Amino acid sequence: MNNTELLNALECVLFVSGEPVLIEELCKLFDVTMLEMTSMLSQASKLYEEQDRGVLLHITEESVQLVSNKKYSKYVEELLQPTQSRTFSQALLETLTIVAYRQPITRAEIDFIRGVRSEYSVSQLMKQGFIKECGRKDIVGKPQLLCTTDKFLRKFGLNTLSDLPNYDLLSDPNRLSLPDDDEKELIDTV
Amino acid sequence: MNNTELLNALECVLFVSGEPVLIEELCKLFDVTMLEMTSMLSQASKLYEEQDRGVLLHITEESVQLVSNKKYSKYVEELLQPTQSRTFSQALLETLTIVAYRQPITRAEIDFIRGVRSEYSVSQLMKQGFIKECGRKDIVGKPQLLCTTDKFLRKFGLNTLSDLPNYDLLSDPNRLSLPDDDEKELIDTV
Amino acid sequence: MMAYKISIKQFDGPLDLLLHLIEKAELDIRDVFVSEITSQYLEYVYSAEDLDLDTASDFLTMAARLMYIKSRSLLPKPPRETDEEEEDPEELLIRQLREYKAYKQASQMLSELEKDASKVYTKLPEEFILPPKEVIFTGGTPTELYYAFCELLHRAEQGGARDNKALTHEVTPDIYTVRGCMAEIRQMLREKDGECEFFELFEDDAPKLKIIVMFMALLEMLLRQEIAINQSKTFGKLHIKALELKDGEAYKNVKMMDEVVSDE
Repeated sequence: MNNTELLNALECVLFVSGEPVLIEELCKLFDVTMLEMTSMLSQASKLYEEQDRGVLLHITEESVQLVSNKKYSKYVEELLQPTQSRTFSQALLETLTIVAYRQPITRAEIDFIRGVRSEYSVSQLMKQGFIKECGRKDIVGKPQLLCTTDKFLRKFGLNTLSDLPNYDLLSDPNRLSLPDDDEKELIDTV
Repeated sequence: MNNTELLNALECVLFVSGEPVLIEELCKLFDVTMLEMTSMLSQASKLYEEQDRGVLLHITEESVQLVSNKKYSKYVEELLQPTQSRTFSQALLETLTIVAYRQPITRAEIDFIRGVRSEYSVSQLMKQGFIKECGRKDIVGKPQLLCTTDKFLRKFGLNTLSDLPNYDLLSDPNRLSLPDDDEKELIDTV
Repeated sequence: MMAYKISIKQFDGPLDLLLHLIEKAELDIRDVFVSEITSQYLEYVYSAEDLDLDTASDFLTMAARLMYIKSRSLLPKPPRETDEEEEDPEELLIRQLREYKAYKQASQMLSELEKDASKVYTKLPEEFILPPKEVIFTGGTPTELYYAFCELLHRAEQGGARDNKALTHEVTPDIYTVRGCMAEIRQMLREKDGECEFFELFEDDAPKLKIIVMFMALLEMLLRQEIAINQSKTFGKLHIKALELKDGEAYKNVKMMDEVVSDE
């Protein structure tokens, strides 16, 4: 058995084993000395690394194991647990936008502006980390106040909330109308 | 991502998965077309074989799996003493053979060819995942149509059904008009 | 005749047994009915010790078929029917035997394949600690957000299309009531000759709650046709116009939105 064959056979048994295999056992299996085996292993390990192989050899003093190359872990993660990609639904986008411009805001206030219940949208946005609780409003029932998160800014490529189009104008809590014509010009140039 | 990187990443995900991975999923993962992926896979498979690697790719129409090279099985068996999975009984094997060559097929048709009822064999093969229902035959009673699975191909080391010995001859439902001697010759030459 | 005892269980059905007998006699399948095979089969089945109910019926059915074929050969052939719908039972059995034999042989080849493939090993999946599953939202730009907000404000201006049932809590009628706001609006409209802009209804620094209740009041009035709301153009300002302003007394027995809610 030549060197290449031995390395291939080694790959085979390490693959099937999955777990660390004692170098001592490998010596017995292939009828080579400890010295020969360790030198062969380190040689193989270097080769795997140089080639950026999907699997690498993890060698300790006692044992050796075939392990996945962490360079490709994002593919592994994606395969084993694919991220779902979704577009923002109209409901989510509306709810998020209200929180963004009008934070801190209660759910009832969001409901009022949207004219429909926003319970599901709010819980989804919280779950996905785009909005969070930021205190309680000091009125009857002490409702939760909601505001956007850092993740929200990153997702929309903003440095700060005031980077939102027409932020100063639209964040005014008293405002329930569209900008008038003069204001609109400002917006169209955004 | 170049070709080499992709092949390395592929090795990595197949190693981690251990089980067969759907080619469709790999396409999504690496953002390539089905055609690109199958050509890449067969290219990689050839490469592994040429190098007599310890692991090979077992590719079927649906999926791909990293498997050990049987060339080195004696080392695997010596080191790890893996438990051999039990072999099929004659009844199971006959039933499976008939489904393999004559799919899609109803249980009544299997019964007719074998001359006995195959109820138990069919249910066992289904339970073990070697055959599955693949529709209903459009005749009175709408009987279940049976066909083999991806697992069947793997178990018998096949890439596709047409790799079955004498596939063209035995899959032909009209084959029975052949005279005995011709048939005998054909089969005996396998 | 039965020089050796074999178990019927070792045969996978009557066709298997027939094939075995044919092979033992070194016969061609076609010659099965001119040979001793039929009587051998019958003898075998009737003397089998382990013929139980589960396996018996298939073997006995075959025995009946064989006897029927045998009896046909002894009797003069009936005149042939013009349409040959029924296959000759002898032909049919020969066909079945051939077919069965072909797949039986194929199954032996499959067995070899399996034996070979069993030298191939796979490995168990790695244990991979995964981060919590994430949903990646695609799309979503600041401009989209902006337009969504404009759309909302637009809807807010349109007002009437609201589903008011959605408004559930936090309307604190202790401070502002729909009734009170309706009175305010009526007063404003009277002062302004029956017409005013939506935003003239509030002071500049009116608390949000007041705006909300004002809005509800407007909706009530719209519903009761006290006022009309119109807009000169899309995204334009909202004009409120008095139609038939009523006295507060007119709604004595009617529940306003906030009152409905607080009763629940």
